[in-house]
Amino acid sequence: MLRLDLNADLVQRARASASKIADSFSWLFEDYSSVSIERTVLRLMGIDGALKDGEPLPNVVCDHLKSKQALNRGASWFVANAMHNTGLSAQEVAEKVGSGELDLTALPVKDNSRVLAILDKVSTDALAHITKQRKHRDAQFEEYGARRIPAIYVIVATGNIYEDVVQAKAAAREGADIIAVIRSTAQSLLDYVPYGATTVGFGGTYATQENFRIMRAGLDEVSQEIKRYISLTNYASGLCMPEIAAMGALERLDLMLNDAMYGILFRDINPKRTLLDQYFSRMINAYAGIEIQTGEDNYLTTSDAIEKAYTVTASQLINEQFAYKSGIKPQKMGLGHAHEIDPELENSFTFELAHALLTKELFPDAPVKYMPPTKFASGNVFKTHLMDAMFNFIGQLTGQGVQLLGMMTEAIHTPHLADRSLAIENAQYLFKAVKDLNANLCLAPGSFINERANSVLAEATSFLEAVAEEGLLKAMARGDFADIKRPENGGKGLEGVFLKDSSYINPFLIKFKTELELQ
Amino acid sequence: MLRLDLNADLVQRARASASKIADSFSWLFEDYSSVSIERTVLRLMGIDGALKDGEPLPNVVCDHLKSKQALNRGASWFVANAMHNTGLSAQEVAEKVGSGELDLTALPVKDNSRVLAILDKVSTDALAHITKQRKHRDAQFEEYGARRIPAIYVIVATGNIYEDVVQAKAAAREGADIIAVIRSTAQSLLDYVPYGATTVGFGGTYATQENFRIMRAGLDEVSQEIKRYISLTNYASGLCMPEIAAMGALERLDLMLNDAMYGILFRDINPKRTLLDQYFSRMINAYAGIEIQTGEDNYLTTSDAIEKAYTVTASQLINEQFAYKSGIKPQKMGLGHAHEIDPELENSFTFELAHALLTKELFPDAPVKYMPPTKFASGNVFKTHLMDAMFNFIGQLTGQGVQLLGMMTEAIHTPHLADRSLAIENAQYLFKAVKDLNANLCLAPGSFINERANSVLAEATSFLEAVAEEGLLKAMARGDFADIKRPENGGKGLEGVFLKDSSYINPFLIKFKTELELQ
Amino acid sequence: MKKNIIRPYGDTSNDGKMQFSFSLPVSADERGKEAARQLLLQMGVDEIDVCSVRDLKEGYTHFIAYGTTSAVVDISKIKVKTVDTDVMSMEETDEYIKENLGKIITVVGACIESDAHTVGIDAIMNMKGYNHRYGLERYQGFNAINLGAQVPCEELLKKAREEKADAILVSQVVTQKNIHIKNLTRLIELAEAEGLRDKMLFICGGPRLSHELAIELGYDAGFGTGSYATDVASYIAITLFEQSHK
Amino acid sequence: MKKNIIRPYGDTSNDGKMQFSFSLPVSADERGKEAARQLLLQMGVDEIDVCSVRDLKEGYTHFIAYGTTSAVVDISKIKVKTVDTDVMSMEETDEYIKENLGKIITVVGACIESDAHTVGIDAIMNMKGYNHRYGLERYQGFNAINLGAQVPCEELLKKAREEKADAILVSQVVTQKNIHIKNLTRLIELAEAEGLRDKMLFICGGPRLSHELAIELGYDAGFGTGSYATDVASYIAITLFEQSHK
Ligand code: B12
Ligand code: B12
Ligand SMILES: Cc1ncc(COP(=O)(O)O)c(C=O)c1O
Ligand SMILES: Cc1ncc(COP(=O)(O)O)c(C=O)c1O
Repeated sequence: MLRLDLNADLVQRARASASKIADSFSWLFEDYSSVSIERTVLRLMGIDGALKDGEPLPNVVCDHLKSKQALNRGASWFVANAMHNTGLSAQEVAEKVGSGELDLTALPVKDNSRVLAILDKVSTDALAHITKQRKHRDAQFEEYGARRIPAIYVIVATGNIYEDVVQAKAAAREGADIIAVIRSTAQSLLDYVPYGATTVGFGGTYATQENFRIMRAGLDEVSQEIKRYISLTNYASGLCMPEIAAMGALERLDLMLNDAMYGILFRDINPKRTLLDQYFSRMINAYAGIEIQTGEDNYLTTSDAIEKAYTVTASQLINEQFAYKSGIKPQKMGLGHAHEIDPELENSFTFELAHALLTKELFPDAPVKYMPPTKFASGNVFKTHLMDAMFNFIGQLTGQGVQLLGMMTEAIHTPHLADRSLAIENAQYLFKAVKDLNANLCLAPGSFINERANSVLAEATSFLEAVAEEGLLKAMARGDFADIKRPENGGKGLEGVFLKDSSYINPFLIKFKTELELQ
Repeated sequence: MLRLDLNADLVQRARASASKIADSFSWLFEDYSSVSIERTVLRLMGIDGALKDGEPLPNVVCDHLKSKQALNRGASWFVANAMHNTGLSAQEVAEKVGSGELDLTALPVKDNSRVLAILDKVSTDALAHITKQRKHRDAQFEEYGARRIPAIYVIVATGNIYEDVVQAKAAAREGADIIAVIRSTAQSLLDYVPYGATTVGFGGTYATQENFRIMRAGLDEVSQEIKRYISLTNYASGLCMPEIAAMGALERLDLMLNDAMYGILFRDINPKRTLLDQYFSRMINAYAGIEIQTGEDNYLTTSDAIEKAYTVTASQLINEQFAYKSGIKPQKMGLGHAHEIDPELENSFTFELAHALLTKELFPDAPVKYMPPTKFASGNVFKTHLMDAMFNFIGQLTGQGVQLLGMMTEAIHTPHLADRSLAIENAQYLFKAVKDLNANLCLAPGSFINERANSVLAEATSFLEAVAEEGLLKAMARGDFADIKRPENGGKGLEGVFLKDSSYINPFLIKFKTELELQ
Repeated sequence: MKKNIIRPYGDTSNDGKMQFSFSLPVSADERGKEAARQLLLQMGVDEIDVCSVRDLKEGYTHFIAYGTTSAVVDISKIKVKTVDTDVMSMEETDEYIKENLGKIITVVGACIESDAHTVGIDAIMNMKGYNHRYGLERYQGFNAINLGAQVPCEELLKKAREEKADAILVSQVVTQKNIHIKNLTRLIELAEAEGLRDKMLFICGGPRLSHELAIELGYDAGFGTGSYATDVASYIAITLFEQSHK
Repeated sequence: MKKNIIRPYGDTSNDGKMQFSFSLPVSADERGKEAARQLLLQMGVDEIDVCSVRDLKEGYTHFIAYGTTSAVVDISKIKVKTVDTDVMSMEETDEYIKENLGKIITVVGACIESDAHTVGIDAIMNMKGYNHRYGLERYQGFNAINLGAQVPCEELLKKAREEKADAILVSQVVTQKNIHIKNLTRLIELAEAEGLRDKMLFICGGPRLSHELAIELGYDAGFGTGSYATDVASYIAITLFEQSHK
């Protein structure tokens, strides 16, 4: 067995600092909410659909309350109060707000305990549905067997949900375990979730609840036929992070890209908005039994994989601590790592093996999300195919949880049908070839691999200690992460963050805390 | 370091049996010669060229003597006697025989000591030329540096020597260390070596002395430009085995495919003819400093690589012992091994690693010739490219001597220019990626790899013991090798083997024995 | 587009996407790249992305490209000649021969001329067979004579005549410079000259052969990659029976 | 063949050998294979060897093929538009600007519209540069303003106007459904409408862009894969100087 001899003191110190970093946000998590969180609550209450001009009803209701300076009490209370006043469903209430027939703040408070009872009923129903979805997933794995390790994860990204389904089904039949529907460019910066089935996206397909449903149905069909449960994933990320998490929970997605800091660093979303949204979205994921996947790979698409290896480790530890805060168990923490090493580097395989082992051993229970070569992928598809093979080799050798298959056309276009098929063939060949190789090997005493892993760990530890000392927000403002400066009050979406009233209520937040046993 | 724990007793027993097998042929080696050996002697004496109908002069002279029942004295004596009688050069003598003007057996024996002196002079001159070529090679390696390990070996096989040169030069510039000009189909069954530059071969280009010269000149040119000595190789194999060895020695080829048993098993050439020819051809190679390469890979193109792994080991040991008999040093024994494992097999990489380590450790000083996947190569070039990558991985990891690069179009056509370039790119990437990986690793105690290697060794040992007991010729007749039955007196070319007279002389054989310090 | 008119598929129906790889005697620069583009344009390819330009040295450059082809195929018009006889198991074939032909079928096989790739013909003929399917030697209904590698056409025909063969099986694996076409044509021409052509079935096989090509070359049937003794035995038995009833 | 007429090269001059890979909505059998062959035939390909047939499921099949193209290219007729200004080092460019222009050149750059791939434009503009070549920010002769990712065309033009920019640098990396063409066209049209087009150089770049395409879209220059700040800086400096002397 390949086993590192990691410096236990460093491990403990690094984790303690990461924990301190996460702990320092209780003021934000306790006292604030955001428009996206409120829209999420509305969605969970059953509000869906959009106005003729495409504006989704959750946004309509939320904006309505905001314009009346009433959001600080929480959107759910107003809707429930309206339900109580009118006897309508949440959806009907929202529609009336949309048509301008109803002013939620103009309704009397007849009986607050009835309103709370409505909230209790509505949220219980929603959570029951989510629980049903979770149990269905569990039952499917029970019936067809657990996911392989590493699981085969491929993307579809045609821009058209119907083409996506064809490609996804074909991939599933060829051996894919997880299908990711890549989002259209720039969706993460939309402060709403588009409505309905969509056929026009660029570089990906819009994440909409209807698209989730269509793809889930397609995959359920194949799952049954091939007797393997095919997981579905999307991005709970960007300005609508928690809304998409909720949509995923409702439509039985099984994993979610969901990073604590990605939006801040790579999408210039306001730090407070992002951290707050991730806190709530992760509770949804935790409750729904959805495996989160974090975005550490992104550091390496812009920075050097050797020089900045420690940023991956540091981010993994931070993501881990934030995930704990939202009730996510290690078994559902798909922490990110990426094979972005320069193929021209001598001993690239050896370096990468050190990094992959480090991730695996720091997070032995986590289904690590292992990302393929992208940065050094070139138009030479034959070479890229080889780089993907090395990636697959290491994924199997070190037992990463989820292998996001690289495509030989990575540098050219979003995957064609045959590209994906060849990628699956690549993975299946490598996985089989080195299946039990690990059991045959051990690290030589004083190996470079062990040294390298420990030195990355040491760098990550000092980095985390410095960040913990200074505070995450300050560190980000200074450009400590990915060389990108993100001031506390800069970026998109800060206007959507607000201080909660003492009367604020979010029935889901309360129930999640109880059910997930968060203090 | 990956190191097997091989059963030393088995190693010793296996080698002893192989040695016994080789030893049992002294009757053949001492008492017999063959038409091909005689033609070789004639070539070394300087006879070249062909009649108008294409019949090479060495054949003409040899057949002439044979038809006069005079060959048993050795062709060289008659030519030298004619030179003495006529004052002509060996070449002129041969031409006169060709034109029918001269009957070598009709000339008087004027002064045998003068004849012997001529033989001495002619052979000394030839050997001086060969020595010059050897020294030139050594000097080139001295100047430009030793060959990389594994060396990058690629084939050219256009059928046209001029196209071959273009492809060879391009390959050299891209990183190839060794160029093999593949022979046209069926040349091995020709009992003569065609003459001159050739442009029409199928699946390869004819091995002719002129073609050797053309290619050597092309490669010398590139060597100088890129400051890396590019080696050239061909096949001293088939019915003209020793002749081609001589041509290679004269034209400064650097390696030679030269197997003790390949011709018997895979070309149905008579066993005695083959073993005798290899004995003399290997002396030429030894004297010329040419690295021989053996053909164990061929077993695995027809038999299963797991089941028949032991046949490779057994043949390597036999080839080793025969090579010693001809004065070849371990450093010049490119024993063969092949990556012909079914890619559908679980743990194919692990199996192959065991086999590769076994070869490497049994023959630590030999520049093992490691052959790529061919049998399981399919028209799916992307998949084949991956299989070649695994092969390159193991080649570097286990430090094989010469990596015969696989081509992604192996199952389709002889390599196109781009195929070869992509193969070199594949090797270079892998070699670099896992450059020092071996130093990082060790085998886990009780590993499957160690077990597997020892079990192959054990099978090889029992097999060799049985063959040694029974005798190689009987074992071959019974089909013990490659499941092919080859009776002692069957196959092609037996009529070319003859018992030597007491007056027989072969000045080269004598000098080789002395110079190579063979008893 | 009509349903029967199809084009390649990348990620949108009939988007015509294809990948190309080829070398040209041009320099590895913008001019060379443009030459590559021109070549594809002439082949009816559009939206060309020459995504890799690799200097192969000695004046050649390798290109990898993606593009959109304007070519379409009408699948309703595709006709392929395939061996259409039923495929029976070894036992069924033996039974069939016993019942319908009442004799042992003699076949003579070889790799002809310069070709020494016997694995293919062995897969069909030898006892052991291939991929867990036994070869003709194991069949009770067949007398299978395998002459092996590099058999001159003359020798194969001689043997077939001597043995009064019902079928000749030829394998051709090496195809460089169309040597297989030359060899296969030579055999048929010799057979015709010797008056043997209509006395027995002529069957060829090899990885680059198809039934279509075999017919074109004047053979009765051709078998490509992935053929088994079961295919060949069934074909021979059924065809011999049908011929005897015409 | 004439020397200037070339064809692809496999292993014999002008043998026309090419490799193809594509998928078709057909079954993975002889019929499907024939459809693949027909497609290639229509593209002028001959001696077709469909060497791999892979079932992609859902009614699609992947083919790999080799064949001989009949297409030829006359290399004497190839014209490519390339950026032909000399390439100077950073120091030389700074010197050139000082001497010939006597002012600091202002450039405003961005990834426009939905595109967030800043690595390319950063490679050209940021201090750090790319592959050991510094970016424009490091040049003394340049005032380089990099607006980063997902910048609406309007915003980029506004900034350029405000800063009295000498050149606009646009990056486009995502090309799916030709979104880059749409975005680049939109920028030029807006610039024309606003009367900005002739006030500054319009330069675009990205892995799927060439100078040729840039010109076609109405830009002054385009830079593809492997461009460096040195190329762009030299081009801008020299072109501005030349324009000021027309
Ligand atoms: C094994 C092998 C060899 C072995 C052959 C051993 C033997 N006893 O057969 C050895 C090492 C000797 C060899 C040598 C050479 N080989 Co070779 N060899 C191969 C290899 C790796 C596999 C072929 C094989 O065994 N396939 C498995 C069998 C089962 O498949 P198959 O032949 O297609 O047969 C099936 C069907 O086609 C069909 N079938 C075939 N024949 C028949 C006949 C009938 C009647 C029927 C019904 C069906 C049928 O049924 C079979 C079962 O499904 C191929 C590469 C590859 N991966 O394909 C190269 C390959 C065929 N060889 C090649 C060459 C060039 C050579 C040499 C000429 C090289 C040289 N110059 O030294 C030599 C000389 C051989 C000669 N004189 O012919 C080339 C041919 C290129 C071309 N297209 O022209 C190939 C493609 C490799 C390459 N890319 O260069 N080779
Ligand atoms: C890194 C990367 C990312 C990073 C970007 C980080 C960042 N800050 O830029 C992240 C992870 C965020 C990302 C996200 C996405 N990406 Co992205 N990404 C890549 C990747 C791996 C490398 C691109 C790169 O950095 N190249 C290195 C630079 C230096 O090269 P370059 O851009 O070509 O620039 C050079 C020249 O072109 C030129 N140049 C470029 N711009 C300019 C401008 C001027 C003025 C000049 C003079 C020169 C110039 O000079 C540069 C230096 O030589 C490519 C795949 C690949 N290997 O190419 C995919 C790729 C570009 N991404 C792709 C996609 C689809 C996306 C997403 C849309 C996926 C999704 N739906 O989530 C998202 C969304 C991004 C968005 N909104 O635009 C696709 C695009 C497909 C297509 N052809 O349409 C690619 C090809 C991957 C794929 N096969 O699917 N990506
Ligand atoms: C954590 C995370 N979220 C989201 C995305 C998707 O990008 P976008 O923000 O453009 O939707 C990624 C892509 O890599 C990611 O890693
Ligand atoms: C030892 C040896 N000799 C010769 C050859 C070449 O084959 P042929 O005998 O057809 O020339 C090979 C090919 O693999 C070989 O391994």
